[in-house]
Amino acid sequence: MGLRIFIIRRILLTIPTLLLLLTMVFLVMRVLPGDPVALHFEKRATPEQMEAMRHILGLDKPLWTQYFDYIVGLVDVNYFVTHGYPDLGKSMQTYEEVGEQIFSAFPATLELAIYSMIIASVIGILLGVVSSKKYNSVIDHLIRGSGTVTYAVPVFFLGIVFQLIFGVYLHWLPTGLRISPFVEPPSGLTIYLSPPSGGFLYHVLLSSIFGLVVSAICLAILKIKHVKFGLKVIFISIAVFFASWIGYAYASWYFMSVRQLHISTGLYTIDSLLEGNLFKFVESFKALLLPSLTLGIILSGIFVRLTRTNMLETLRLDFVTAAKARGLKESTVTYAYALRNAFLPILTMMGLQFAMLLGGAILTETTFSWPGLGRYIVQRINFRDYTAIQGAVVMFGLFVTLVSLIVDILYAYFDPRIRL
Amino acid sequence: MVKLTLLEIDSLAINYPTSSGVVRAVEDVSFSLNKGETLGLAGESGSGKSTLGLSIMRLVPYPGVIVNGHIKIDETDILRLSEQEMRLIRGRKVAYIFQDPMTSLNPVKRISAHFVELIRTHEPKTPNKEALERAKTVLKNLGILPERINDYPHQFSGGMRQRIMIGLAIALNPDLVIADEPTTALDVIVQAKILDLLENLRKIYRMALILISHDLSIILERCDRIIVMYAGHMAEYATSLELQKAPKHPYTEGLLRSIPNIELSDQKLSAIPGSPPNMLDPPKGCPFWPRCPYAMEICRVKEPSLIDVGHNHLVKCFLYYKQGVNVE
Amino acid sequence: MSEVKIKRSLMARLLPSLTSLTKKGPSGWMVIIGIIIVLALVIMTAIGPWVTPYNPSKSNVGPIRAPPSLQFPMGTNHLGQDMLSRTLVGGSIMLQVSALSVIICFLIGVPLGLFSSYIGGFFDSTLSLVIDAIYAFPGLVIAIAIAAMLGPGVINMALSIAVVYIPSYFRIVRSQVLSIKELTYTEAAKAAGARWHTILSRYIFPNVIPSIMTVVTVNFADAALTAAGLTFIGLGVTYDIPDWSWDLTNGWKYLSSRAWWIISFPGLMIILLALGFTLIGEGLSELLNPKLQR
Amino acid sequence: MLSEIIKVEHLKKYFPVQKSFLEQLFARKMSYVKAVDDVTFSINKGEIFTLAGESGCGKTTTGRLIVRLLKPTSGNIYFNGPDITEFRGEKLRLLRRKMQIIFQDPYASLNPRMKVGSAVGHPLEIHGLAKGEEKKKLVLDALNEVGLTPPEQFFNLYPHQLSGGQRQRVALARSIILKPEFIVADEPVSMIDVSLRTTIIDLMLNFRKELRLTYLFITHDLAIAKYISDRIAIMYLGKIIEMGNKERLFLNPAHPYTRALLSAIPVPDAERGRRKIGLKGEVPSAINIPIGCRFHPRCRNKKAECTQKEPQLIEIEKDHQVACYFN
Repeated sequence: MGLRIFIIRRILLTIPTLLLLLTMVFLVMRVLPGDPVALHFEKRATPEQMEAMRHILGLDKPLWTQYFDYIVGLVDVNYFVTHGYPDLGKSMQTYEEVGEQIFSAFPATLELAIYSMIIASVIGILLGVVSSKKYNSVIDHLIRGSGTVTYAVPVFFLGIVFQLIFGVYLHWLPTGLRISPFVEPPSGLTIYLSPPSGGFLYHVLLSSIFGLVVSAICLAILKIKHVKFGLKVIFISIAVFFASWIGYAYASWYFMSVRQLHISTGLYTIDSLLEGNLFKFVESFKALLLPSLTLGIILSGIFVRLTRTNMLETLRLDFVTAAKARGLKESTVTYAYALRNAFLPILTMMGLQFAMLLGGAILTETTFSWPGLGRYIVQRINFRDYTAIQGAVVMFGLFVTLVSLIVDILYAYFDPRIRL
Repeated sequence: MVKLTLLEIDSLAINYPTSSGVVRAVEDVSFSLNKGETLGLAGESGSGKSTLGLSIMRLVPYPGVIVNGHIKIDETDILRLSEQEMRLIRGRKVAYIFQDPMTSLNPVKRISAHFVELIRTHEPKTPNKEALERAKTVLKNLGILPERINDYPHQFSGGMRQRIMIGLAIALNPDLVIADEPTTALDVIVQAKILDLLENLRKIYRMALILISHDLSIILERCDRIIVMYAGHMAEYATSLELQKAPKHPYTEGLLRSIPNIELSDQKLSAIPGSPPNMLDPPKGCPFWPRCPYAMEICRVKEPSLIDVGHNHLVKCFLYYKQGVNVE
Repeated sequence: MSEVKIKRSLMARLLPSLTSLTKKGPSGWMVIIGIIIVLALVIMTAIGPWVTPYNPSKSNVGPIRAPPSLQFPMGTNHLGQDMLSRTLVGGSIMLQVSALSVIICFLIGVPLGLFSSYIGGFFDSTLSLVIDAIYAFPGLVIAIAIAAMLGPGVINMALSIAVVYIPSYFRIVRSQVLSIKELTYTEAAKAAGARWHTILSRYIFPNVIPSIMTVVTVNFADAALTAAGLTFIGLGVTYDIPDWSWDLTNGWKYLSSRAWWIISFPGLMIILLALGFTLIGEGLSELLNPKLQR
Repeated sequence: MLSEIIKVEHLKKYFPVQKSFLEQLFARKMSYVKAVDDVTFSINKGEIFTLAGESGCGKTTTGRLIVRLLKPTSGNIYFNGPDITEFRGEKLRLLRRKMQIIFQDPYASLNPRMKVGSAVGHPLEIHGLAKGEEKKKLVLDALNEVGLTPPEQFFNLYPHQLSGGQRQRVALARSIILKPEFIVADEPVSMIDVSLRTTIIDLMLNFRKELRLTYLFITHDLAIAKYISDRIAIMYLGKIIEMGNKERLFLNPAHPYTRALLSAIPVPDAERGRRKIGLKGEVPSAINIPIGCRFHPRCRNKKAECTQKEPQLIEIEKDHQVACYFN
């Protein structure tokens, strides 16, 4: 009950946060000294050419209008639905849609981020727990020391070393790209729907039956949750009926015209599994291994320290001693009591570290020629392509905001105290 | 009536090695406790009373180590038990109640989980449902609505949480309950309620109780026997009546004279001069001599040992040595 | 004259506190080792130009990409420059950039945090919101965006890094001030009639310094790493002056030639520099963590 | 009366329930913690007046309001005649020389980065009263008076080198160095070891005589209150429910809450088992104070009017007032 209200409130809170974020990006890119167009051409263009460029990009409009266009472009749902990506303007270099380029680069970054996060948290939390349990022993000092060293290693240096060892010398693993250029990228799951039978009436009938079923399920759920039967419930069930009816009708019409359903995540390891192609899975996994290990190991240092400190603090709390005094098993005390509580601040920090991970991802992607958002931004910097840079920065911002939203909801889920 | 010894502690010593030196938190403590008896451990902060209490559970906090002595529960020396065997004593034979009820329950677990976990750890064959029922009965005895068993700790007030802690302590009907300042964090009215509850339950379940407190009034009111601790040492050990009527150790004497009594008017209080010793650098000889009005030459040089002044009244003070003691 | 006095009293204060660190267990040793590493690197960079065997910027002093030998103990790079000479002096830009950015951060973040939290109210809430938003943002992305706008150069690099880390200072100062404000000694000063600036300067600020120190050291490490990262993606100093990250980047470009020495030595130097500061920072934060003290 | 040094009239302090900045934007309405809810009393010159009650009853907040560390929501505070509620700037600073406060926690009330000497001397510096050697002499005198002897030895120590009792003495020295007329002592001994409490209390009693000080003593410990004070007020949920001369109040407690409170206090006596008067339930939250008498949900002998109208303090004998319909 409390959790739901918390989630709704937290989601509402992201709106001002996002607005703030977008404004700040706008301020940095437009208000900071330095004219993007002049910087882009690096004095190699005539004033007329530059003026024309400004006109194409809308930079000749007043600042307020630019700001308005920029925000509207981002929240334009219609544009998003028809194009499949938001309106982030046109690239100064290629005159292509920045949104499209970014959306095609993003899954690569997401995949890298997810895998390295998993590696970092598994290594970090495991070693952190061990270290705190063996406080002030040789093991503790070793773990702590290696964690500190990891923190001091530039991520691209580790990447280069990995490339040198596993790629150049040993030839075990690929040192770049998401999948070998000779292999077709995995396509994901494709479901071929049987050609539609029956006529118009058939569809109407089918969709209304579907609507009835859904609203019946909805009523049953309300009944289980002890909601009193009244006008509100009737209204809800009617709304549900119409919604599912229209939805089903639309879907069946859509599938009739498409006749195949395509499910693809953009994450090669998952798509290849969906496709059922183990070879592609192995290939993409091998390509992913070095970059995600690089990033994961670098980040694990922070996780070790975080886990260790929080565990040490928690292990001293009364309820841990109290649990021991009740004769609970050592493992129960460590994991269900200490780690479960120490995990909450770790979770918060994980959210913040995610931002750091994305920073590291830029360097890792550059090192491994990983075609993600990070490499995109670096390439565009070389062309001084400011619309693209701005778009990529916004995308990073959205991603971070989403992650922090998820983290906060998870936090509330794990900590009963916050749901007050 | 046959008195059965439940707990026997013999020349116990506990050290905390720190980076700035060794703190001798508990030194040369010996006493025994019979079944069903109540014993009070009185002392100021840093007197080692909590360390002593925790050592009976073998839970002396890091970096403390028991360097000497025996702790016997029902004739078994618990210092020789394996961690696994010791675990089965904690909570089942000896239970512990902590000072701060706000922090001694796991904030992310429901009350029911605390109970079920405890019961099923010690009686693994108990089905979940039965454990839950037993927990509800315990709550009812504590004056808490059994429906609230599915609440989280933060939904209870301090007094209620301390009741729950007591419930967890008595749930398996242990032989000994150690209550470490169980009411210090609570207001007086709640304090009285909690202490009454503890006393009643103790009588019903026939448990022995060790009550640790800095407040001598509480201990005098509630305990049969008292140990007064000073700087890790047992200064005095006596029945509460005798301790109040005829305190032997100068520290006990001073302590009793510095406690205000609400029942008396025009009471004259006097303080013990000086302050408790720095445990990293305690005075040589008797730790109390710098504050003692009767300090003699010998007190600065030699540490007195516990002597019996009759009726199992023990005191660690040179004033009660029969003949002169040789100064080495 | 007074300067000498100040110096003397500083030394008198620092030396005993350094020796007392050795008694504080591993955390104290971490701080000491960190200080030694950092000092050694700073001294090496400072006296480097006088002790290099070759001119670090001169090409073709030896064969191209020669492996380590007696003549070139760290080998040569693709331009035939001596790696040992370059390594000896290559820290100057990173040190400059990180020191500069730390100074900027300190000068902006600390006063901002002090005043904002002491004043409180709407100003504080709004500012914290903005700062938190920057803090939650990927630091390198901000640094890249700003560095891309400002163009290359030591000062620009320092500025773009500073923007990333000002929030850390602000946040730590703010949280410290808020907790110190709760302690009654500031109230006692207020009750004694002290003016707000007296309270800030004599009661609050001196107690914030220790936590700022940990941020400063961690910030040094982060700034050095960020500077290296910026150079790596081409936003650093663009002309060829001896610089560890520049050399590392070049080594990477010729990775397939298996010239491990071109990347290893500059890379290890960067690690050493960041490690020195991290050790100090981590040691200090453990020593100062009130939850771990008993 | 001229001999009144402090007079407090209808003092109220409501704290808004803290919410984060963004939460405030979505909050439906503000709720308040009514920490002090209409308190009226006066303290005579030279007397020790005690505010006693359980935690959260508003006694500390009242003390802080009087020394103007907090701003009252409404009500008036008079000090030596004039209304000081609205004092600010220089006027307030001058007032602060006359009234001081001692805090509960001796570990938090001294700046860890200030040596004992400068901590005690700082008030003199703030008000520009003494400098250099003169200041040092005054500080040494003050340290001497609080029993930190030899004072020269303590002058250059940092607080962390002192014990709790010694720190509280330093705080005491700091509070008397300006020669104030009135001191609020907020639980000054509750965090000090039992064997040292009496020393601090005795020092306070000495200063009353020597410096003709007046104290507002705040405590949860009625046994200490009985030992030290002349008059006592018992607070419950932000309001005084019983007030009067010490002897009368302890001999003849009239409010059911006072009776329960008194019976609950442990007595250093092993012989007699005392009967404790239990109270049902717990103190309600100060956000939602019960209507009528705020004690009625826990009272054994409440009647209809208790749940409707709040009883006011009425005199039941000379210098003894109770807010209860049963007297």
